[in-house]
Amino acid sequence: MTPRDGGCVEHPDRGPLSKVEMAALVARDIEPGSFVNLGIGQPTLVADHLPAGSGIVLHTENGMLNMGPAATGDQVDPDLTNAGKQPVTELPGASYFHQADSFAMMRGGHLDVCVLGAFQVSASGDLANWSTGADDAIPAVGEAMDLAMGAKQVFVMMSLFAKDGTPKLVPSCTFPLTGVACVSRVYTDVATFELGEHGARVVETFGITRDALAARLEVDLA
Amino acid sequence: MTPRDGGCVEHPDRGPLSKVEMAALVARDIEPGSFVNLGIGQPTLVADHLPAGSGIVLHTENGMLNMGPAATGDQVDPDLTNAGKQPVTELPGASYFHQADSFAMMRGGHLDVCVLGAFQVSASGDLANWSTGADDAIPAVGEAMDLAMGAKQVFVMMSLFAKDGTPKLVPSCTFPLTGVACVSRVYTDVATFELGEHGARVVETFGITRDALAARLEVDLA
Amino acid sequence: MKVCDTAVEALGAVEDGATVLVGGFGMAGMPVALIAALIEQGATDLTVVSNNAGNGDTGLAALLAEGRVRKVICSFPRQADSWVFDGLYRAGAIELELVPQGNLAERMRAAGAGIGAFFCPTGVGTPLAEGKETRVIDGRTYVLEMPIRGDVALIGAHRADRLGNLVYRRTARNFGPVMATAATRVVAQVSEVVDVGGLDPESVVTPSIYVDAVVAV
Amino acid sequence: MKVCDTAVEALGAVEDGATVLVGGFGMAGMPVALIAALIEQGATDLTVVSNNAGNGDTGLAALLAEGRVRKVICSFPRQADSWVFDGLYRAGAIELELVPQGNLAERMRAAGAGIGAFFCPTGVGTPLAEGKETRVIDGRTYVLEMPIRGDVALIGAHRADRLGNLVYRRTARNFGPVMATAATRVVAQVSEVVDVGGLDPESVVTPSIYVDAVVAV
Repeated sequence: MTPRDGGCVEHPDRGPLSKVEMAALVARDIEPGSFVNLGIGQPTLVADHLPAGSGIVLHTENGMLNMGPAATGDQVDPDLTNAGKQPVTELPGASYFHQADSFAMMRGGHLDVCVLGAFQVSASGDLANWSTGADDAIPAVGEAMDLAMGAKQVFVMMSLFAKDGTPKLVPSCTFPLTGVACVSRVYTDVATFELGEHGARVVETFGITRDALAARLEVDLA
Repeated sequence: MTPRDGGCVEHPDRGPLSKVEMAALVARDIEPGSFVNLGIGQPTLVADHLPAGSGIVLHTENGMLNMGPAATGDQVDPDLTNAGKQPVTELPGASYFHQADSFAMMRGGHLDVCVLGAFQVSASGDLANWSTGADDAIPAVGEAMDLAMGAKQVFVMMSLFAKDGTPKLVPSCTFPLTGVACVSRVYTDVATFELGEHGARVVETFGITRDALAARLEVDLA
Repeated sequence: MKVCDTAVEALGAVEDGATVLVGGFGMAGMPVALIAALIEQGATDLTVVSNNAGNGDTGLAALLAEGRVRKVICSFPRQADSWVFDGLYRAGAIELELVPQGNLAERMRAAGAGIGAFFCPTGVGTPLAEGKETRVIDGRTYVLEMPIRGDVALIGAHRADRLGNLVYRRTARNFGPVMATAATRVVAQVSEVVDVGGLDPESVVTPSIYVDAVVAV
Repeated sequence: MKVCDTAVEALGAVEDGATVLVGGFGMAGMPVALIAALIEQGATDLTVVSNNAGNGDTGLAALLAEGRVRKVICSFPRQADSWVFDGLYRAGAIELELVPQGNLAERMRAAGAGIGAFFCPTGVGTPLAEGKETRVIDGRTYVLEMPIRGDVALIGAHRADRLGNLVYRRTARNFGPVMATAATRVVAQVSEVVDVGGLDPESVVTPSIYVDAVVAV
């Protein structure tokens, strides 16, 4: 690895990262003892990489703390699911609560970290992850806006470029917003970023240099 | 008993009523199956007159439904008190909840009746029962304002005249208000009243005629 | 509170044009028998408030398919198996008010708790806050949100006692306790009705005051 | 979350000028050992938020008697045995913000739930709403009420597990669960700390996320 200006570390021989590798990176950056909500989809993979004994507690917004891994076989219980409506398990020390209490927990700023997917993130931390604004789309928002505004830190996991090559880290989101200035870190297949008032800072790159990356993005990198 | 204009019933041979007799009158007028909060002091006496099998459930705002009678002897438990901080008992089918939930229950209009004491009640149902406005008094409000605004019906129990002979049912309260237009019935030692947009209507008198009563009050009786 | 023998009896009268709160998150806590009773009962022009807008062809989806729902207030209508809603929505045959999930819960809580309106951080700066009053309080921007009240709430719980106290099971608790506070009439389907005294008073989640009828299914 | 051996260790650092939420309704749920630790710890110029303003000469009354409290936010300071508060108040030595009990609870809940402010029916037209913004919503008048946040909350519960999940006992539950959501640091005194898994997940009232330290006394 090569340290660069702004503290960026380049990993030219490693990357682009798989979803599993990205999940491992996110897991590495979550403090022991944190209370964490993992969004539906890719972020769910983070759970597999949380170190044993870290004391990290998972929240699921449908009303539970200390959610365990996916349920299999006889463990499956239709009354015990995660926010993606998949059967899960209960760890010792769990608790159940209703929706108003669950979202009070989230919106009151009690969760340390939530990890979300995204369509776009702006350099100032705006998040767009609930609607592409397509005319014929059936809109659905779920918990996205509550998580974006509620958790102390919002981490995003996404590929940095869409299938057509368009960057998803942008100067300003063109898709409908989920939340304003809420994302603090972005984990992608080719780089990780810290966002803040200073704008976007590259923390690490994978299989690409910081300069090559900068050339492909329209955002000014701090 | 003698029915009078406006449906008033005079009981010339009975009254003034004792506090216990007033409590029995209030109890008579509470519908079976009601959820009821009895205020601190005199209203507590109402509990002794609720008919067995009425299905009336008592709420205490410190966090309980289906409160039972006062605890005695071995029943006394410092963790189980009523709103007056006296030890009470638990009836089968009880439930416990915290203060925000208890007052949500009250303020959300879920209680059928609350019974309160009063310093003054106006003919339009304004209630003054938390402060005499005396300069050197230590103010305290507790649950009075929440009960006044929250219950579907607010009944007041009080003597109709203060010790100095001043009426406590008044055209307009001079003491600081607890709630505006919230009292629907007033039970006193010499008469009971229904209050509403029409003003005060005498329902029953005890040991005094309606005319003699009207002469002692400054409010116009409907 | 009435313990009923059938879901239709528990449901009772529902008027055309009523607002119906329907519990459940996906199928967990979904009051399937009560929705079937509502289909049988016949009320139409309904507004349904629920987290999702039906799955597959049964339950809420069946009610929608019968053309009985004018408007859905929900947070997540689009699901892999929400084809009934999707079709109605695309055909312009159903109205949708999309509400963030936390706002949905908190707006019903407000209705149940006597709160007239509240300033909420969720949705600020997004299309779902457009046209709504905002205010900066202590340097943070909030949107004013209004209560959501139901004429009737249909909820799925685990056990009831004969007074109507309810306990739930695991994440099937979800919207039930909040909806129970927010509707004029509250009907619960449960797995079992136990005698008074059969539930631990410390563990009751929905106190009996909120419940009008229960049916064991 | 830390399981501590002493109340002083559990209490930890409290800064001068801090806002301290103190649970209990009368003596039920009163965190007596934690208040004693606060007296020992020495922080002064405190704002105390509690339903009452101390009974007799111990607990909260002792903290007041030490001159350590600048302001009390409470609903019912005047009691038969509130002579310590009464004396300070009459001497002009303590500030009082009198809050209806339901507003006290709901304002702390709002702080814990991320609500910026809420319109509330209690107190409308009374001296306690003077100077506050009002609004008519659907024909009813409401007063705008602001959140109450604590730097630290001291609560009394019944049992904790080693993660900090709490259960309460009977009406001693009162303000504990709400205060636990509304303070930066939450400390609970309990009768017993049990192993993880020793509490029924359906019956936990305060989930572990809210609790920073517990001590068994």
